Amino acid sequence: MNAELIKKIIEGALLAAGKPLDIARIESLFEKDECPPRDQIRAALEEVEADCRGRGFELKQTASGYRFQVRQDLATWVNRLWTEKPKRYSRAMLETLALIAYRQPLTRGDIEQVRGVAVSSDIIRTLQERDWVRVVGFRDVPGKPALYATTKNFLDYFNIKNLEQLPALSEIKDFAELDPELELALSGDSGKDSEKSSAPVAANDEASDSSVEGFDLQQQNDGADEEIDTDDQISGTNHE
Amino acid sequence: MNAELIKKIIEGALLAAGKPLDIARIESLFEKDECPPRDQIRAALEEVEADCRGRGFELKQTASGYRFQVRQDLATWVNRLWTEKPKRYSRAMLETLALIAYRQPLTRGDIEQVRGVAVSSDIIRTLQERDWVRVVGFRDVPGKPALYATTKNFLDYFNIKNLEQLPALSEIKDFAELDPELELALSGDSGKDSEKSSAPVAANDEASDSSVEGFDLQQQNDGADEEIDTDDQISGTNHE
Amino acid sequence: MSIQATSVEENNPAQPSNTAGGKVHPAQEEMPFAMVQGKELTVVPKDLYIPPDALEVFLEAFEGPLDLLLYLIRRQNLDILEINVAEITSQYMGYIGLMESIQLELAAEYLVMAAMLAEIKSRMLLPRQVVDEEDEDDPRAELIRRLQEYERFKKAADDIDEMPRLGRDIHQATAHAPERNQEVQHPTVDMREVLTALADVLRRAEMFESHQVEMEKLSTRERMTKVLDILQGEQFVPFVSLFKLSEGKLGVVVTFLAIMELIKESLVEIVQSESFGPIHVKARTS
Repeated sequence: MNAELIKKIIEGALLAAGKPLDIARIESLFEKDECPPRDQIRAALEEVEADCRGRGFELKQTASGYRFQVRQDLATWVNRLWTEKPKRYSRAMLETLALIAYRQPLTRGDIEQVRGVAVSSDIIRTLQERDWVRVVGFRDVPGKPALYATTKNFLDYFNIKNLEQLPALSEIKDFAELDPELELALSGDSGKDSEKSSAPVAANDEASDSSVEGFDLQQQNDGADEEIDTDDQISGTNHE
Repeated sequence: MNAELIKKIIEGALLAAGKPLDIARIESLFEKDECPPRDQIRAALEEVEADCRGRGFELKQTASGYRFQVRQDLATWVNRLWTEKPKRYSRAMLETLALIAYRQPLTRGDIEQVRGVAVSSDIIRTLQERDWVRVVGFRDVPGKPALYATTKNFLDYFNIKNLEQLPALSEIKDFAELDPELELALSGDSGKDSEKSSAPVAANDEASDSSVEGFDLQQQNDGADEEIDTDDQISGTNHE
Repeated sequence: MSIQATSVEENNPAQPSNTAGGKVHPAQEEMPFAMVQGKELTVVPKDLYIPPDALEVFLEAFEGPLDLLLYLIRRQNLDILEINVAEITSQYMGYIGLMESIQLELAAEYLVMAAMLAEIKSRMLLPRQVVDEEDEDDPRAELIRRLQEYERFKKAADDIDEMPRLGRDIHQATAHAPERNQEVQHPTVDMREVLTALADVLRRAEMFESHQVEMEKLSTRERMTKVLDILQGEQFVPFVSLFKLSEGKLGVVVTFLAIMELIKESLVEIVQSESFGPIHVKARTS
């Protein structure tokens, strides 16, 4: 199959799908014997991306795959298509989401501990209904509280490929000089983590690569280092 | 506003809308004082159309306006997006199928009576579309309900020659516990043997003929005359 | 009580009067912290008397005691690390007292925080005993840790809110898909699924015991279907044509039983125009 046709097929499928397609999904468009190698698909995607330069849309890779999207700088005009204003989210919702995003997997109790207030069930439910957050297991402590993590849909929605692309968490200022004891208190992260690692997370086949990686990465995020993310992350998993 | 931006806005809006936009709608994207004249909008649309040449999509004018559409000659590939693996059948569907198989010919009312809930038309239609179930008559009662029975296609799909080869109800009864055995039962007539092996055997040519013909002799088994069981059936297996 | 309330407001010199509200939460700059009787309240009222409504809304503007504390600290342009616990405590207590005085339903968390602050304050006031190295921790440490931690995520929430968002800042691009030729894909079905379903439905219907025998006559039922098939047309069919001698005696018996069953269920009509004449069978309706 010639490269031109492959490119057109990919382009057409991405537009027709109206949602991100990963490489595996793109491969599935071709009959077995005509399916181009991954390299060629990637090359085609790069070309498609290049073709979008200077146009009203772009090819973007998010967590679930590639999608065409209308450029952000056109939002002012494009949003006039809809009379409804995009929703605003409450601070409680955003703070809860932030905690889940940066600290996943964690329980509702963990969230409440940081926020200092009870987390309403409504918020958790809304986040789950939006498919931004899901239960990935249960912590092995009395009551078996559910452990929450973000979904690929969350990443897609916020236009990023993986959790590392979240804005870095601000750093905690050192209080150590005030008191040596405090150092312990401040490295609270690690304290939390050890707690977590003792709690086996119930295996959940849906637990995607990204959430597992994301978990490891959140400490790195504290250090603000951007680890490279790979295509494999996307090609590895099937989206629903 | 420069022509380049106008073009981008139009392009972006058409892609974001995902449906046709007419010129008036396109005009409404702009503030009054920035809105380009119609000629310019038309010119921009022409340019957008020209930009699509050789790509996987095109700009089309339909009755209700302009829209982007994926080129029809890509249908073969693009439409594979939707030929996803079909979902599994619902419990209701399987129960309906099982009842039709075992109690045919019967009406929808009969099925509902056993299942205790209404049988949706979808279920019956799906089974008919699959050519597993068909109408073989109408019961002569008010409403003249259709009588359903299984088809040859049903037998073929499940790789059995006739309904006799369906496991006997007595086996199904303890189905949960007998799972592994059932596998045996399904792999041939052997399932029946457990029942039959307790019966005295007398070879009978006639009997073996008829079972080959597709008519096993089950009701005889229910009665007293067990002598008509065939050699090959018995020699098969003796599992407890 | 009133003295405390005053102290709540007295150290607000760093901020011009109209900013307090606007900057209550850096996250939501444009938001006044309260609306009272349709009026935007951008400043914590300076007078002693805060209308109960306003206070309630004021409280609602905060996401909890940590948020309120952060506000109190930031309002003084203080760094969390430098907080004067005594000062903060008295301000905090001022608000709590005010809220309680109007019987505002106060979330328990606010009271817990009040207790914690009071404890820290009292420990700070105690003369430092140099006894045990390990025992000598700054009582503020835990509070500061929590405040910092909370502030991080408050900031993170703002950052997330700022991120480009699908449907607000960016939009999924879609184009009309090519025409589809409807090609139905059927799921695969394992016979065991069918049987499990049957077992379930029968168990539900409790039919095993009473109907077992009847339901096992599968060959008859299958033959009934076949006979009905032959009778698809509107015409009468000779009775004898329904039998196939090649099936042998048993085949004949099965067919006969099937026809009897069909008659019993009023599915077929059987006629004989004269004694010993040919018998004809027809489907009852169609």
